Amino acid sequence: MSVVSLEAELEPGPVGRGLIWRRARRSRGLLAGCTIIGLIVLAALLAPVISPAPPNQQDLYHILAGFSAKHPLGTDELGRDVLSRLLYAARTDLRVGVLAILFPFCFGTLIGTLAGYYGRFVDTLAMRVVDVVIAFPFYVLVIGLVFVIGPGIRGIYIAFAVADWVVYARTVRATTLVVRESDYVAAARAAGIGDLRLLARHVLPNTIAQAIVYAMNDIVLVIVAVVTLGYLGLGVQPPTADWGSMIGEGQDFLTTNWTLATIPGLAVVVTGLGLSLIGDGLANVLRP
Amino acid sequence: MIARARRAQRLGSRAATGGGPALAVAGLSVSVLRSERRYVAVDEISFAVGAGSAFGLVGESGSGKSLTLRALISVLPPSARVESGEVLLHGRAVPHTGRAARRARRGEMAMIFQDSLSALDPVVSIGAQVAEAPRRLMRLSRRRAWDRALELLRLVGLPDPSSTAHAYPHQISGGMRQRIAIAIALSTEPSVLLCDEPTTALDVTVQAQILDLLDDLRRRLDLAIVFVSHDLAVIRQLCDQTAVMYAGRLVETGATTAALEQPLHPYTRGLLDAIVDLDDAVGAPAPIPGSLPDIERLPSGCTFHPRCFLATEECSTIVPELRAPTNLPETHRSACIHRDKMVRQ
Amino acid sequence: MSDADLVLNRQQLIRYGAAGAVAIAAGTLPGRSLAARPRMLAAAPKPGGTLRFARSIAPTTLDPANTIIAGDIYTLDKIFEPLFITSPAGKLTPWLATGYTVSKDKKTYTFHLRPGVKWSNGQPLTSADVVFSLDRSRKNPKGPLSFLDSAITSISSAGNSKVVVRLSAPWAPFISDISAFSNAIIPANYGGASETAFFKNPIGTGPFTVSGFTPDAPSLTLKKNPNYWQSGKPYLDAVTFTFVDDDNQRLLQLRGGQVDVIDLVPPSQVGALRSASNIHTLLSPSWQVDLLVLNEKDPHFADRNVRRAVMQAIDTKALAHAATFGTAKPGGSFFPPSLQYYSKSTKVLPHSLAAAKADLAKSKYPKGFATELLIDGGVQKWRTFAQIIQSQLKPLGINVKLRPLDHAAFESAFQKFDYKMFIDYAINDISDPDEMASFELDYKEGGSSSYWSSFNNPSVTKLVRQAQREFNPAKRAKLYAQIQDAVAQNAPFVPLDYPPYINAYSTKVNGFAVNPGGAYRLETVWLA
Amino acid sequence: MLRYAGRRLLSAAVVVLAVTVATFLILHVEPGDPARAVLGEHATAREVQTLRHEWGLDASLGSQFTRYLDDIARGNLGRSFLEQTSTTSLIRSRISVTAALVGMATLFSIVITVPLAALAAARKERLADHLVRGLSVTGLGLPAFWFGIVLIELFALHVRLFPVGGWGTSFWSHLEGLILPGLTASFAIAPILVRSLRVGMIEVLDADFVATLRAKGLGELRVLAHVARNAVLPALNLLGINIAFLIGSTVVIERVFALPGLGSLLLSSISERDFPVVQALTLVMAVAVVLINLLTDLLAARLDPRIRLG
Repeated sequence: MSVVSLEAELEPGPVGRGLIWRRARRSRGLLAGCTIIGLIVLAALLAPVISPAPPNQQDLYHILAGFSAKHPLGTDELGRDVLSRLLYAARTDLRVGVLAILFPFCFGTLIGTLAGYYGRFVDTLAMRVVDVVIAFPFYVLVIGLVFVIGPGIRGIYIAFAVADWVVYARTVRATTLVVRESDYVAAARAAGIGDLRLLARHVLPNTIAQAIVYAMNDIVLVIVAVVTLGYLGLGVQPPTADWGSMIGEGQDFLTTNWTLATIPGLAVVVTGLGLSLIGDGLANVLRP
Repeated sequence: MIARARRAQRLGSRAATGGGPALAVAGLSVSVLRSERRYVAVDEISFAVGAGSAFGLVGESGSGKSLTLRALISVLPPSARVESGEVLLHGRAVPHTGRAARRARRGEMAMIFQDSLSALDPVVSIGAQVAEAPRRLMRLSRRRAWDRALELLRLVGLPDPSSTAHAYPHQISGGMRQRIAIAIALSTEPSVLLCDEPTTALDVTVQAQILDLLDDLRRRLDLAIVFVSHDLAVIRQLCDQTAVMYAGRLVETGATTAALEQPLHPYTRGLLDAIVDLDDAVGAPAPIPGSLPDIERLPSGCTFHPRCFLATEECSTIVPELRAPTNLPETHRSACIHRDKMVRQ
Repeated sequence: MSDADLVLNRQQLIRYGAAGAVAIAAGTLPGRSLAARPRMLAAAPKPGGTLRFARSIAPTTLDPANTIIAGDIYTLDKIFEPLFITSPAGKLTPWLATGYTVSKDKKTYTFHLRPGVKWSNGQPLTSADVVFSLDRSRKNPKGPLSFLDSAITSISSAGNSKVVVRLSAPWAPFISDISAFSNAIIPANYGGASETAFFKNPIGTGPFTVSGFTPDAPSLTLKKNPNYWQSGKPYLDAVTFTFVDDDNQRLLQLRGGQVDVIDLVPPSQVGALRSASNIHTLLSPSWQVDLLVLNEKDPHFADRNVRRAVMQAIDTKALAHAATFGTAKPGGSFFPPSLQYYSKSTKVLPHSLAAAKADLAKSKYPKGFATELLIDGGVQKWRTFAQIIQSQLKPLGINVKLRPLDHAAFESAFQKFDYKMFIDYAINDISDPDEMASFELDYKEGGSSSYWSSFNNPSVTKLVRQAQREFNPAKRAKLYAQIQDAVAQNAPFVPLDYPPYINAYSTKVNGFAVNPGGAYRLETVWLA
Repeated sequence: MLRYAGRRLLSAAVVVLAVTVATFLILHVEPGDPARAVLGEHATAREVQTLRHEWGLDASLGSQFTRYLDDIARGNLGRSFLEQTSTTSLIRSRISVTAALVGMATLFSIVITVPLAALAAARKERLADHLVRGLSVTGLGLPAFWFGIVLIELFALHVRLFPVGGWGTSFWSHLEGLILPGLTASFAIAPILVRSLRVGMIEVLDADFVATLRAKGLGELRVLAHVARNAVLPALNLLGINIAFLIGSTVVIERVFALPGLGSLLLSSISERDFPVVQALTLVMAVAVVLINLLTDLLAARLDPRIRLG
């Protein structure tokens, strides 16, 4: 008869659906994260209403102006209103950020789980492919992509699809290796549960936590990566506003008008904060 | 024996700080946080254990006995908290939480757990884990701490200490792991050893060896042992004093022989009847009806009354006190208003 | 802006503190050049010391005849010297040659070598060295500027101190061509060493020497040439170049006192630098013009009216003010103002949206069209220019999509005419304007199909070739004025602005000046 | 252990070869002509063609690649188009800079990650946890050049503690010049490691042996040390991957601090299509990345005996 110690509120093994929902509602972190991201999405949707001026309207005789009533956050190097561009940029960045990591997240986690669970041949093959992708110089790949599919946002999705899944694969593989050894997976396998069901019901819920936490960071990495990719022709094309390019354009003025790069930077940080709260909240909820 | 000699020298220093039993618990209550609300899981527990003697704490799973032990050695999980009561070592009260609590218990109290695999650090060698306390807490040099560890491993009966010391927990058997857990506990030279069902996960033969080891250590090192279990046979073999716990409260306390031969509480009687008595071929085991109540919805009055064959009207209103039946010595008490009826049977 | 004001500034700085001075500086200083600013107290130069110079591009070779990269040119021109050089004011100045005589048919030149000039190893400079160097440069199949010497048929020495050069036909830009860095003089047969060994430890007539040159090294030290022909110079004992390609980092190293001089100061920092009391900012006019080139192979830009509409829609005054922070003059003629025969009265099409719409109405695309602007994505300045042009053409209904590419992909795109519009800069390497005129307008002979615009106007081409043979300065000026008018009216490309060279140096540096070609002679520099 | 390392080195060779082939193909397919880049705009088609022939670029792709392979076999990594020198000498002078930078960045990121992750895990959901989260997200959101310039302004200009930039000449000036760049680079990696180590440590904190440790009377720091060792596995993997990314992305750091490393050479040689240098650099970086991954796996097995080296 096993001693039911009071801390283990749950029976070991998979987490029931009802329980996830109850824990999700109670986790303060998750709630805070959702409110932050919710506010940002709201600001993005209301951009046309809130922003003082059209985001691309230039005023070449009032460039780099300080904070004022007309321009609450000042103007950039082309005299465009920084606040308006900040709000419109939220639309592009959240969309690009989330879409760019979807494929890497799913594909990487799948490969990582399979490699970690089945081991031997599958594992070696997968990990060597991962090594090739990691070792490949990202810039050469990006320039090649621009040539093949031309500039624009499509390039970002493909660049990240090709290069970013490796992180998920390696992280998930590491945790799968450990979970595979645990007692309840052995017990479930002994009870005759098929590999597929076992992977989905028992292995994945335990390994997904690390992947989710990384995914939330990854979205921020995508938004910031738009800067370097933009120089090489990939990603958001001017004049569309996006935080990454605003930070990049602000680089030259960091010592004179430091707010130009810092404000979009802080916008990325706040988004990152919201996402990381959600990431950790989800990880806690899903943990058995 | 090296251990005895050192103990004598240490004993001298402790004796000076005041007499009284090695471990005394007065009115200990512990609450647990469950979905934003607190429930009392351990309610006003009091008992004492003298040096060299073994005290049994018996009860079904979920009765709060394991939580009690964790409260005594202040390793409660974040969701649990000591509400009231005192823990005294040699008559001196020790704080419940924080750095002071740990310092006060160092060299006084140690604990071993049920699942020996998960109780040991999987990535550190056994020798290192045993030598850690002597090295870190008693400032012994690396060499002398390692020797102390080998000595302890020999003390707990390991055939080849030096090779075991270099192995890792997942590489050795359950029984051997439990001996190592005991060695680790002894490495802090405690005077009180708390055991949270250390033998339950072991098969019978190994179980007996561990119990003999504990009994031998108790006498040789003058240890006060608190042994938590749901297995009355183990308690009878090891402990001279016993307390029975039900839903967070002590329902019967006394000498083991008295409590287990002439139980003064219906719950203890029920526990005894539930055991398959090998030599009594005729009597079939009669399990206690119903199941342990959840601490969130405890019955009123005497919490055992819904399952009690002696239950009467008042049982659901009066909260029984833990005391001896009329004109009997207070050495054997029961928390049941019909305790006198139990005497007659 | 007289010098007195600058001194006043420093006193005001002390009295009002930095903030006060910035307000004053921003308000009073016009956006024009601070060049040629006479020092108030003309103290005597103090010899000695090492100049620490942070430059943006590292040298890859010191061979004058085999490079066109800025990092190489501005290093080797301290070691090797041509017969003539261009002074900071943009004038041709006799250097290793004291002068020349030319035959009546303008086809034979005799150069007189400066007496007493020695190589850094003490050997005397002879006519044989000059013959060897010029022949090596003009016959080099891979030489980026060997086309400048295409008019030369033969070079021979006449005694030790005279060199005779025969041309295939009269060639007005000849002396300017000779002053190009690619025609710098090196010892005959590399002074007996192998070519690679020579350029590792070069022997030159210049003010400095270098030993053990390794390409792409993080830093390079030039030592004083003891045998330099100008006695008493160079004042400096040595110059240490460090190569820092990040603009901010160069500036921070100057402000941190880690270096004395830096090049390529970003225009955005010029305003802030004015308030730094111990740093002086020098804007020097250059032979560079930034161009928006229109591809006449594209049906839209084959139409002259469309090109004129585009030229008039772009407000170069606003563009220069915003994108270069007022450091560059707005575009007008396709010749930069600092170039010889620049005509102030060029009939430039003034910026006017109405006139632009009128011309567009006369074109085949009155309602506008969609097009694409190719730029080198890695350069911040071009990204800003592109977005300004994009928004200034919108009112005409011309919707411009930007196509930024990395440097090499960008170059190969426009050189294959795979573009509709693209932005790049044109630069003259010598004082004579023929290089720019023929390269950008002579469709067949210029070598780049009129700077890849495919602009082919026979009358303009005739003018360009005529100017190459015209020796009378007044007549040559009139010819180039006509050429500039024709370009302004036909708008094969839109001159956007004329960016100056911007250097910054600590106030203890004196005698530092930059010629319109971007070269800075360091023998005149001394440390206070 | 040795047999496993041997087998991994063999598969590493395959990986490096695959990377070389991939880079070779993409480079030669991409637009941009190295001969034109060297000769400048005025060069005529004939001149460009003579140079391409001299570099062998006019041969078929297949023959170019076979020639390249046997060059590598003989240890000759080719000569740079742009600079009249061998690629090996270019790389040799710069590899120590990048290696030192990557080493310093890894050191800083570990020194920053472990205490912060431990603090966040021990004080789960309390103020310290959220502060650490805010700090690490700031590290992610703001780019390297932002931190670089702020650090320079603070520690090199106002307080002249470190040089503004540059690599310096003596060993000490190298070290001095690496502090700020190393710190800046670690701001990019540390946030990801902190998050992963924190989640790992929270899971381990629930394990029973933590109670044993506390019962032993060990201080909170010692307990967290044990917990960190158990939770380090996923974070170690991330560190392995991120060091690989760091090698590729030292470009920004080297640019901001004017360090003559491989990163800036890679970017300039790509933009000038200096094929031999790009290929040589890719080869060197691929070998480094594969070795680091092998090292991470061996370290993981060393740290966690339960992992059988498959």
